[in-house]
Amino acid sequence: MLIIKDIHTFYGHIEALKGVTLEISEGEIVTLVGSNGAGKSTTLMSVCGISPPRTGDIHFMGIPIHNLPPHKIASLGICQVPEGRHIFPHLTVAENLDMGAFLRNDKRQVRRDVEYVFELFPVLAKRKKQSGGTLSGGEQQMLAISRAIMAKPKLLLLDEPSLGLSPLVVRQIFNIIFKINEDSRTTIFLVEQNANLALKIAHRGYVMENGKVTIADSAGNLVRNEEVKKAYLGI
Amino acid sequence: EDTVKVGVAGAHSGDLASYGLPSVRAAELVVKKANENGGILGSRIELFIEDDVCKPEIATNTATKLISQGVDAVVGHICSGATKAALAIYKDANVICMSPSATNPPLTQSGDYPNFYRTIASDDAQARLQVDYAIEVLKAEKIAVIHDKGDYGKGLAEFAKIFIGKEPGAEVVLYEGITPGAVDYSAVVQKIKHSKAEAVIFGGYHPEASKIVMQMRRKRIKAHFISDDGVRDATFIKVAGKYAEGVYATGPKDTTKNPLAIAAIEAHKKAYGSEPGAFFLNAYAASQALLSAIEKAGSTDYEAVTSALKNYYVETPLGKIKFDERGDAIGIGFSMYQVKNGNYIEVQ
Amino acid sequence: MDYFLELFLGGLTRGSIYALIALGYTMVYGIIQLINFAHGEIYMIGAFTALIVISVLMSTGMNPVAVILIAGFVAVIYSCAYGFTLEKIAYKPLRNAPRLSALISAIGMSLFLQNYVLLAQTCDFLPFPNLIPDFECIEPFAHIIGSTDVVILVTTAVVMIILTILIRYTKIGKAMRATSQDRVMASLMGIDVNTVISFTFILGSATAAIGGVLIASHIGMINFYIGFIAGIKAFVAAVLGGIGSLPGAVLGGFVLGWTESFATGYISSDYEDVFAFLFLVLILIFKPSGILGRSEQSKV
Amino acid sequence: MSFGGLKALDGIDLYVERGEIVALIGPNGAGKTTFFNCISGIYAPTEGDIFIMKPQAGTAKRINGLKPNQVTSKGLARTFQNIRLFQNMTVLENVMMGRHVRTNAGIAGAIFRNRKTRDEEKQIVERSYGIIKKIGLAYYVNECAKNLPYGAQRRLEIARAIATEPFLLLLDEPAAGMNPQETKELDMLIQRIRDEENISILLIEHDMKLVMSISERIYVVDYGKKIAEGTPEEIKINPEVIKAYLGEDAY
Amino acid sequence: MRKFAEIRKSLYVALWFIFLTFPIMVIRINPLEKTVEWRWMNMALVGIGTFFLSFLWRYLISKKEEGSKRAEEKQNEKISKLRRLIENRKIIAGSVVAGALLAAVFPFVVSLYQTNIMTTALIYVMLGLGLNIVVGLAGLLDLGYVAFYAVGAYAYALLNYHFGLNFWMVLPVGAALGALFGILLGFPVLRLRGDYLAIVTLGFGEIIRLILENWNEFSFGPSGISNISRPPLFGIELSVQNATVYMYYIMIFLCLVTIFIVKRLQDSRIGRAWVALREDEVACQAMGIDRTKTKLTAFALGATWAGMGGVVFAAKTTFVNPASFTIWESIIILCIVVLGGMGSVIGVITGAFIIILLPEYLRVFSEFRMLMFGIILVVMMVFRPGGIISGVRRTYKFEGKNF
Ligand SMILES: Nc1ncnc2c1ncn2[C@@H]1O[C@H](COP(=O)(O)OP(=O)(O)OP(=O)(O)O)[C@@H](O)[C@H]1O
Ligand SMILES: Nc1ncnc2c1ncn2[C@@H]1O[C@H](COP(=O)(O)OP(=O)(O)OP(=O)(O)O)[C@@H](O)[C@H]1O
Ligand SMILES: [Mg+2]
Ligand SMILES: [Mg+2]
Repeated sequence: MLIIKDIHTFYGHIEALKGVTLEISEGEIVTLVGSNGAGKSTTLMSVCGISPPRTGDIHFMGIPIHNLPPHKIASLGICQVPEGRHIFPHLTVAENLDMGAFLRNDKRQVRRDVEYVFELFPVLAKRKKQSGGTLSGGEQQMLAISRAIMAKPKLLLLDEPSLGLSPLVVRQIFNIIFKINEDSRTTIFLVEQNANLALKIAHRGYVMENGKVTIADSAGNLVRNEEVKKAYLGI
Repeated sequence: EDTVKVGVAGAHSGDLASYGLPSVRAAELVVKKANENGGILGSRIELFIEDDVCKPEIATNTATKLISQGVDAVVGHICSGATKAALAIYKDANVICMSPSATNPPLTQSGDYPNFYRTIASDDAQARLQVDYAIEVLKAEKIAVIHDKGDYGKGLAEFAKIFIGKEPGAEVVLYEGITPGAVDYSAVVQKIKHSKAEAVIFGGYHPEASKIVMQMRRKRIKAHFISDDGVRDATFIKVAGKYAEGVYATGPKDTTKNPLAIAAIEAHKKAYGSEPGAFFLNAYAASQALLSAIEKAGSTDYEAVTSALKNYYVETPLGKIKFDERGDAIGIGFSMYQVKNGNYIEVQ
Repeated sequence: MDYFLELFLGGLTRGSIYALIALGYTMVYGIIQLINFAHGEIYMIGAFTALIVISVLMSTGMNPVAVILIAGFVAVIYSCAYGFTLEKIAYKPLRNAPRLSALISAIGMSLFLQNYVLLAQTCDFLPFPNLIPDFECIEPFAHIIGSTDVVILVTTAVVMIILTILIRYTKIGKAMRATSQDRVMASLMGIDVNTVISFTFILGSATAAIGGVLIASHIGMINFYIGFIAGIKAFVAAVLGGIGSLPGAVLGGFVLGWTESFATGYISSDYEDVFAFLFLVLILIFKPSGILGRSEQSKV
Repeated sequence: MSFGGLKALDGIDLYVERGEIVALIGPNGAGKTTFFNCISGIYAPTEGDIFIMKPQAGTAKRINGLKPNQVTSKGLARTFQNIRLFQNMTVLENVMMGRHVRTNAGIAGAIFRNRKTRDEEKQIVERSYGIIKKIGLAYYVNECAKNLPYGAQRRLEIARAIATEPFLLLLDEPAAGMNPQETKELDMLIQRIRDEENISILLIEHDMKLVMSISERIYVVDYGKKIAEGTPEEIKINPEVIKAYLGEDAY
Repeated sequence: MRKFAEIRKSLYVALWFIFLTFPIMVIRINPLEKTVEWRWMNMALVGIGTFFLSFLWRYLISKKEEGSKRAEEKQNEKISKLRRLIENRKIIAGSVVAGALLAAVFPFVVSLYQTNIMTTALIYVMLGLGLNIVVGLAGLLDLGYVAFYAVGAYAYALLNYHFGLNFWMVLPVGAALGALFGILLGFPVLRLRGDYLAIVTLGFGEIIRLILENWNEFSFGPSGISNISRPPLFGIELSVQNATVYMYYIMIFLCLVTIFIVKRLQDSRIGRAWVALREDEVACQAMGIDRTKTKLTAFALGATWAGMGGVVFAAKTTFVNPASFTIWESIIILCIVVLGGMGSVIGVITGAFIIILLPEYLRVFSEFRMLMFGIILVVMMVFRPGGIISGVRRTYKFEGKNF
């Protein structure tokens, strides 16, 4: 479904991605782990067209997308929960959710999805009219995830979804990710510091170091990999 | 080949360009004509046109630039402030400067600027005429004095206020400055109405005058409107249209019948395809006076030209003029005009 | 009392003039946080275009009502075209540059457009025909309020309502609000940010053109410099009301108009602008983000 | 403290002893960050008092209502949940900013650069570098803050806070965005700060492993109310905390 | 194929501009005479002009984009080269000596006019450096800077008129008054953010001008104050010619002092606080920095230079009236700071020379002068958004001494 082939991405003169190659098939949950500054977020931003790669190809469902502007890529069905949440600060919670469904035209279904999201996160329902910028850190994170769910993407990119969430909610989030993947066969590309949990729900995983993919394997194998254990699982 | 060098300085860009550009055109027309007739003293006349945006500090640059270029005389500047700043520099270099539009009285009356001349009446002369007319002819007792806060308009208004104060039986019921360029003047107009003034003396230029007159008439205020040379301009009548009817304005005597004036305006129309703007005739006269004085003096020597300016009359669109000791033009009679059927007609 | 009413209505008209221009100002500011210094010039170009069309058509002896409609239409089209081009040339390449650079670019554009019209047309004031006939029904009140005033008032209200609805309830409006708050996230949600920004400029320019035509016929004359002063005042109005807020722009315009009107009426027009600015300072001291502006304090 | 109708903080009592590490935990939106904001002067609490007792001075001082900069000069420093570094300044300069409150060269000093100012400048740079080295950022010392990896940015915030010479350090989710390995390092860092600098620490954190291993006492808040307090062992088994925060199958 | 596409693009651009400029460039109306003039020639000019310009524009834009990529790749290299140049004492000393020599003999090798405009430019260098403290360092957008300039100018004009005080006596007074006004005006408004502050300062600038315009008893209204004395040289009155040259040297001296002080401030504890305040106010407060006080210092210091600049201005022009202190003046000074490069002293100097000298030299183009000035502003900003000398702040680097 998504094929990333040898991409190099730069911030000014810093080469953040030094030839990343990876692949995600339809219906999978794939996770990307790596230490701080490895280039995980950059990979996601390259896929979305915010920091397009200078060289290399990205194909989504057979369409080359590495030269497309972000909104075109979004309209193909890719949605991201970015690092830092990026809530629209002056829109209310409800309006933020509405923005998630910007590209959708099925009004009735959208309304049903809002209900669904509020069921998932009752906290948000209580704060429906509060503006996004005043939510607490965790509430914002929940809103960011909900907003992406509202977009009903074919491929969902999650950048550290558990950041700043309480233990209870973290587990809940992973359940939700699992469920979205099961129910609507949404393909999921998950970047996570909490590698323990991420590898639990993922089918496959990649390990990234210094702008390069170093290990690619099934989730089960990665959990057992000594190197991974030591460096990323904190065991 | 040696040429006679004449500088033209004034606002040629920015918001006051419309007062400066006509003087450039006047000078160009005069010089062109003179050059066609073989120049003066056997040499061609060359123009040096420099913009001062009506700002004193830029005017000093303009002036030093003209001096560096070796001009023999200058037509300009347009605004009194810029003129004052520039004059010190001309004085030091013994260059004569003749303004078509700087009306501030001290320019000639203070004696500080012996090299300064002008072809326009100073503020006090105009104000005198306006006040006398309002009180004696129009029999107005309550007079509102309005100005545009500019150095021309406010200078005039100050004098008008003082003169009215000295007249028994007349009073200034309103003395206000308006902001030039504002989108409308309804509040001031209401205030005029409220003050029950019988006449309004306005010091300033035609754009504001026409806005005020239009709003006054639309609000059905019938007070007389008396203004100055900056308003005695064809544009005013065209812009204010039917509302211009009956408006008074002071100006140099009877230029409309002066064949030189008619010819100058025709020449402008021919060359630039439009009616000339403000102070065009004054600038025309100034250019002519300067050239003729140089010719009479037989050289561009400062002393000689000065004495020629003060001793010989010259025919200009404004009439036959020469200059008095202080540099004011003698022979520019002032009279009152009134708009009748879309034209300024001399009254009195 | 009559005097008060007259000043009140006078202030209202003046205020709605400011408001009409401030609407475009505030909209553009809202989306890219840029003080579009050249907005006043767009308004001036709208008025000039209308005058040119009127002059040309009048000379063919067309029906005056048709002339007015065509002139208004053409003015709007051209203002939009200028607004669009302006954004493409002077602002778009500066999207990621420091904000002050874009401001200087805007100032440069403002100078350019002023002088462009000055050179291509004239420096003189040109009479602008009064397009709006005197209505019979308000003739008895003509000493208080004229028909042009009424038309300006009504237009301001209508434009504000249309724009508010557009921004609140339509898809493009939603896109505009999202773009203004977080451009990166907006594009991740599938919004074409460049199109939205262009659209905003076009919309702002259209209101400026409507303003230009109405205001010019109210004042009765135009020249190349009218945009600058009106632009500054409109900017003040927009800030007073809370920049970025449409009702704020209108309210700010009114408040400014009234302040000036009453200050002139009851004190002196010598210090009219002084009072206007003092009032602005006073309001901003108590409401640092304008009357209707949202508070910018972000959560820590 | 309340926002509109919402009561974000509802009568919380809390104390930190000298040299203690105390954790504040609670579900999302419980009011933890708001509590920090009240202490550090960003909001003024509508009710209640905050007292500090400086190590040297014997008496308690009330500090609510003070401006944030005054609070800092009294000896409380904090970090932010959403990192707030001076993005375009170098790591060294960021830490030097922390020294601002403990130095006092004025305009005259800047212009004439007399002996005292020069010494002070030198001392600022040296002290700052010392802190940077201690925190383990020496490698990045001349790097622009925005180019640092996330984890390093978090540490830099701590370094900057320490530079103000606080006796109490407030840390808002210092481990967020760090992987388990980095969290471990942070754990040690915080303990070192406490031991070597003699600074008490109050921290908010959702990473239970860190909280349980590091803190001596824990407060739990929910809906702006304190629901529990005690040692990590007590908190772990507190049924109310498990229900509201940890979840059934925790630890 | 590529070429063809390019040509087509340009063709579209040309057509668009023909459409765009049609009413204003082609038709000239004269409602007074009720005539309409058609100038088809202009249409052809616009078409051809924009056709070629659009090539140039696209070429430059693509160059710029490429440039920004490549430049940064090479930045390190370049910086180190530059640094080596800068750190080479010989070169520094050489250029300083050359510059000083040039500045010293300048009035004797060029005309009076050149000296005069150079003095004007130097005044603006001083103003630019002052505003740079406020805008470039502290990040406060001040559109009313001219108010303090006016304060200084009128202080000298009035003190000279009433009490005959000379230039040297009033110079410090002007500076002090500038600072005082800076504090008075700054105090109520400095808690406003960005553009709100801009509009309020703009308002203050206008208020000061309007007061000068209207309060005749105090300021002599719009007709201004004339015959202000030029600075005396040991009590000797100089001719205009000599006074101009003298003024030039005074300005050189004042500029050097300004540069010295601004540099020192920039690299001080307070300078750092300004920069930090621009970056993040909340974090700054958490660092114990008093927001109001720090901002106020910047504002007052900036105003001090404006006050001094005003005194010099009045002495140079020998005449002041309110027309010199319009909002355009503030805008020009702002342009100097931004165009030159915010926060960079050399940038501001370059900016002042360009902005002040350019229109003077553009006089050749007479009426196209301001048009070109506008274009140049836009083009400069589009292609060098960081300013001509983009402000490379002197960052504190740790040179790894041993401890
Ligand atoms: N805007 C930027 N400008 C310059 N460099 C950047 C920028 N953003 C990221 N980098 C650099 O690019 C590299 C990769 O960063 P990235 O954010 O992709 O890492 P990450 O794997 O997501 O790390 P983290 O776990 O901290 O989120 C880092 O070295 C970082 O310093
Ligand atoms: N300015 C504000 N206006 C309205 N509500 C606010 C504001 N600031 C905070 N809140 C609300 O107050 C509650 C407490 O917020 P706070 O940020 O203190 O939570 P927290 O405990 O830090 O949560 P988290 O762990 O998610 O960061 C939240 O529900 C939040 O929505
Ligand atoms: Mg990341
Ligand atoms: Mg929090």
